[in-house]
Amino acid sequence: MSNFGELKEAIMNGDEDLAEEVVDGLLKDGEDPEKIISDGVVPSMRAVGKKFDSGEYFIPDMLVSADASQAALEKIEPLLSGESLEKSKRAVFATVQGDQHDIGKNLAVMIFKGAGYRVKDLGTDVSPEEVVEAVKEFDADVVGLSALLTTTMEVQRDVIEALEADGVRGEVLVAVGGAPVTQEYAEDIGADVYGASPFEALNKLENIL
Amino acid sequence: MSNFGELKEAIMNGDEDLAEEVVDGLLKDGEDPEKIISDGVVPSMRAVGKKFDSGEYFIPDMLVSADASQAALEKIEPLLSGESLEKSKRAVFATVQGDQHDIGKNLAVMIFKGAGYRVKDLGTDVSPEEVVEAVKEFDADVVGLSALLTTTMEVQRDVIEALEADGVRGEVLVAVGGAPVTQEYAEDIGADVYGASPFEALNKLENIL
Amino acid sequence: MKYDKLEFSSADDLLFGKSGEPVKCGLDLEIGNGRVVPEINYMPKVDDWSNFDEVLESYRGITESVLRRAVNLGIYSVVLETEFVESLNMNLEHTREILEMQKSRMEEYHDEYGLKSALRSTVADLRKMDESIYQSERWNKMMEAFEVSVEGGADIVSIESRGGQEVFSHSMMRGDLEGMIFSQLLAEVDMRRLWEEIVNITRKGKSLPGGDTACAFANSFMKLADGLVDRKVSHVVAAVIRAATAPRSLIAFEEGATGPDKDCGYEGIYMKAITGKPISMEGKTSACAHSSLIGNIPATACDLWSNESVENLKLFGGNTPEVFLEMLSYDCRTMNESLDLSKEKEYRDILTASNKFLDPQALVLAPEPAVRISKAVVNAESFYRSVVAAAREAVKIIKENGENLSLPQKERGYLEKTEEELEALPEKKSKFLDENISKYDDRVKEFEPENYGL
Amino acid sequence: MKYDKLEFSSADDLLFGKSGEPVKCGLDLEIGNGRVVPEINYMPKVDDWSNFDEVLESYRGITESVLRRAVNLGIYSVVLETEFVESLNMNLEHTREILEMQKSRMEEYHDEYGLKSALRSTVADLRKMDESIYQSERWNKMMEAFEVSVEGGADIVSIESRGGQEVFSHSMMRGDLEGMIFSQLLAEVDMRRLWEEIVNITRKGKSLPGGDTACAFANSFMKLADGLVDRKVSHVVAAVIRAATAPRSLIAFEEGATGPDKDCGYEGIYMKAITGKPISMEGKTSACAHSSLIGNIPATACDLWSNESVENLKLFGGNTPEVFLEMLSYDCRTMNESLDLSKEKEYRDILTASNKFLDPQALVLAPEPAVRISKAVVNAESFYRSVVAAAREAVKIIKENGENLSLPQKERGYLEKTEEELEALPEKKSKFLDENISKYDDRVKEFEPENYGL
Ligand SMILES: [Zn+2]
Ligand SMILES: [Zn+2]
Ligand SMILES: [Zn+2]
Repeated sequence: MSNFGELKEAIMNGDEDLAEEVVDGLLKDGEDPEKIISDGVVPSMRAVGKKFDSGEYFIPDMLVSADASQAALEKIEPLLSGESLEKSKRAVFATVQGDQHDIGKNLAVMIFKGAGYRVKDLGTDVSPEEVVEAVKEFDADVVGLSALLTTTMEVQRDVIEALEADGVRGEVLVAVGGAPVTQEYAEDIGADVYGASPFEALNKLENIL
Repeated sequence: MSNFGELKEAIMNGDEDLAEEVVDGLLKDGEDPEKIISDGVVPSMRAVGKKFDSGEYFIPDMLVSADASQAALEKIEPLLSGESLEKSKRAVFATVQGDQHDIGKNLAVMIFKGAGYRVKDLGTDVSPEEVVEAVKEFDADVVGLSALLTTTMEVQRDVIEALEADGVRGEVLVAVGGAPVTQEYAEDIGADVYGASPFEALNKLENIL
Repeated sequence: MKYDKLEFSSADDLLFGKSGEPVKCGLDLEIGNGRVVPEINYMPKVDDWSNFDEVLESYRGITESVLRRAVNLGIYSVVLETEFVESLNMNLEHTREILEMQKSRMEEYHDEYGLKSALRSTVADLRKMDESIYQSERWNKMMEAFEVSVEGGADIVSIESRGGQEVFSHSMMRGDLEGMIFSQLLAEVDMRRLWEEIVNITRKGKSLPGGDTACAFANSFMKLADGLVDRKVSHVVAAVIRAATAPRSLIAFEEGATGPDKDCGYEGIYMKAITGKPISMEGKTSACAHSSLIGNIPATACDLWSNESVENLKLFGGNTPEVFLEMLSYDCRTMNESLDLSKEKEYRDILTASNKFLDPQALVLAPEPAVRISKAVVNAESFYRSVVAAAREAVKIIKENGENLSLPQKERGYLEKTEEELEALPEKKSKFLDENISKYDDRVKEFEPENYGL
Repeated sequence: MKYDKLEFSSADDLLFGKSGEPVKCGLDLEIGNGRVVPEINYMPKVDDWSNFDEVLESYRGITESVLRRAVNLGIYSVVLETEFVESLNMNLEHTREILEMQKSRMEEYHDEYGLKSALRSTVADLRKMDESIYQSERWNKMMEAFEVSVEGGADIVSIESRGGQEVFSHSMMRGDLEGMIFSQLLAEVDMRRLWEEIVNITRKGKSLPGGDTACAFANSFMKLADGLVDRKVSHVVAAVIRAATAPRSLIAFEEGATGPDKDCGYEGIYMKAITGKPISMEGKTSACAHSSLIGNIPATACDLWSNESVENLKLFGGNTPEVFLEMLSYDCRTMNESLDLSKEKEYRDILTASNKFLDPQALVLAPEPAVRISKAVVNAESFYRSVVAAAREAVKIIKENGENLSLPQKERGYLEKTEEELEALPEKKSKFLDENISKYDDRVKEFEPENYGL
């Protein structure tokens, strides 16, 4: 019989196939889809995050776990009620215009997906207008902006200004990150959250949302 | 018979005694005191400045010249008319509060004195209030502020604000300098002139005054 | 040309300052002929990058301060590297104006103080990998940026090209060795095309085609790998990947690059062992750009000694570019003095020993391992096999030195796993490709097989 | 105690990492016992220095990033130097809070990672020389700052004291050698008084009395001297003055200082030759604080290797203090490896040869000249004579090496002039004082003879 312990093991080992199998079993046993997420997937990924923070997990370990968690979620999502779908938080991620660096942004995408967020990944070199468009279309709760260059970090400010100009700034939390970005800079441009790592951003956001 | 060539030689060699002697001779010959300054002392010090800029003179060469020039000026000043005394420019110098570094400030004092300025040296660790007081008492045209520490450079801004608060900002040009100070910073705090060296400050001020 | 043997087949001959094929360039500068020269790389710090006057002014200030510092320190040879950000290459007039301004200042210092110098222009890889990478506005602009560099007075042109990076990044993040190897086959295709063009463009003028480093690959991995405590990915795998990128970077030389190779590619040491061309290396003094466990090893064979890149900030001692030039220059003095005293091997050996067991990433770049890995590259019959052979040799070297490296348990696991995965790779490239093209086409959104003729 | 012979009378024994009297301090750290340790010195960057929370936060960030970088690089020994600005010593609670915060983080890293470390507190010389320098609020505060440092967990206390600086600055600017010599006699009086007190204060706790450097004298001169092209004062005189400050700095040790001597005093090498105590030296990696023509020489005998001071700015590779620690640490690795391989003399000789003929300021700090100058100091019968003897020996050394130094004409003139002026000095201190007290009392506004009992 499938159980939550097995699901946790599958996710923590990054075993995508097993994760899907366990979820199938749980659903067949009549387990509540919402409960599989809240008591199965989310705590598993939290445990992964802890192991990563303690140095026991490397990034690849965490990412294959996120992939497994993601596979499990994709099995469950079609079965969720419209209401509970509404409840899940929605995030848009982008590396800002002029910047081709995708590592930090990709990491954030995976981690937020694994934590149960519905995520839209806009890729790299994304203009402020494209971000605003996506935030509105996707009805995002969070927008995450990455910039690896001092030459492009100022575009994070442009995005915030574009959100303001469009009147949607109040509806979305802005998280910023990237090597040259600091807490001070984040405050200066009016971002809500600065994350030295995607996990840090996630934790800070959980405290706000 | 004394002549301007001799005076120039005395100043450029930093020969204080000879400079005084030549001035005595010139005055005895009935030379106009103002002309001794404008055609004798000032061009001599300008020539010293050029030799310094070209690397031919070291700082000590320049300073002994400034000392000689100063000695000559002290001979002449009592003979100047009230009107021409009024005409000479007046400068106040200080190293700002919290800062004990005196080298840059001393250099500026010497150079401005040598260039014919009447100079008041407030020393080091000088509060904004003391600067404002001195500017008013001395009726200064220029105030020069030195700061060698990033911890004290902000006091330059405080001085400018104190001058404004006191209503005398418009009557005086503010020149700032010191290792951590930049052109950009000078503009930011609203100084009139930034000098990478005292000579640079002097040249810029001559263009304004 | 295909390299089938080593220029330096003994580690004893692989030494700083001495290349097999010195080059002359710029203002009376010779590189790789018995002397190590500092290469200073800088990035303006401006409030508004769209204000070109401000950008140019920042470059002017950097150039002046660096040249001034050089003559003040009695440094009579220096290389300046201008690594362009995308926006400055997208506007070719900007590219040109910056280079011309720099070159004219360099000429003044050459005339007035006898300062020998060369200017390196590193063009940004402007392409988007999910578009057509050769039939596009951005490709054309990039080629024009090389032309403008040649015309504008660059003495050396370089690039850190990104073909294959899209698959590499995805795989690196997942510890997927197969994907990382596959990405090298994509890089191969792109490097051949790109460097044929670059070398052709340099033939129209007096610039040297310098080289192209695996910055987007092994350096990204190294940065992610972080330090001994904060390790975020396996340092063993990072070391193996460094070796595996050697064949890719070698293609620039096969297509006609002359060196000095670009800094930022620690694999330069393999380039030097194989081709004998002079290389630029960075180590401890690139801490301004990133921390690394490879601070001393890269100096052992460098011809140019670089800081990777530093943003132009004001320190008490001056602007960061001049400050970093000063630090580089004293290390060059030490290396050059050891050459003068014929003590270069002794000094080189101290540098090597001081660093090689700190981390596997350092070990695989030490002179003897470097020669072994380079040998594996040239002895392989094809590009694919050379990538695998380099990786396998790196594993072997790390295993042999396991005790001295004092690897943590988790890293020892990665070492075993990597060895097994490398063993399991098919011998034939065609089989390997068959297995992987559609796999990564599915998994990596930005990957377009047709860009690589697949 | 008065030193009347050298601890290291042969330059062969005057070597980095090896002191005659190693010290233990802080968290299991040993200094001068066969290993060179990096010493990192930093300055917060804050918008508002009157906001102590912000200042403390900046110190916290620096401390954390430096300790973290150390363990990430496998550096297992480090010294942190907190050099206080005046305002932080004027408020003793601030002094205490910063040191306690730092020490507690250092203890955490010691417990968790075995990181050995020591904390140096360098108190600001708070005095105004034109007031009473011992009967004043500021003197009392300064002594209390030492007490608070001892209580707050500083493992080493130091100062760069300024007695005599008022006369020195005036004289330096005018190239007045007599005045510069005279200023050393003022410094003598102040150093004795000051260091007797400091040593007494450290006896109440576990801090080591480190040392006191002639920063306000010879370093000011060096900064003014600038580079080879922009020379603003004579480099020959700068070199002579460096030697002439040795007797002054030695007084700290005569009064009981144990080392490690403070960085920023290049005359530390004389201290080591004479006393055998461990010293902290700075060279190329203090380019963040000032340019110098003495980048490699100071490493030849260092026990701690320092960056002088760097303001906490953000670079791509991290905050400047951690970045500079990284660079220092790789140089320490090289020195330590040469010790392990018993190649330290070879390496030391390369460092020396690479730098000593660049400038007279470097030459007088090279090992053999350093031993000669140190000998001149200890052989002289009185403080005054030792100052003059050190200066004369420096002149002699520069003259002997005139050809290799390729001095410009103007400097050769200064060399002759300096030699003559030194010759002309009276043999008797009393005569010298008589000639100079009222002269400088007249000329130097801030100089108050009664402060020095004159
Ligand atoms: Zn790079
Ligand atoms: Zn100092
Ligand atoms: Zn210093």
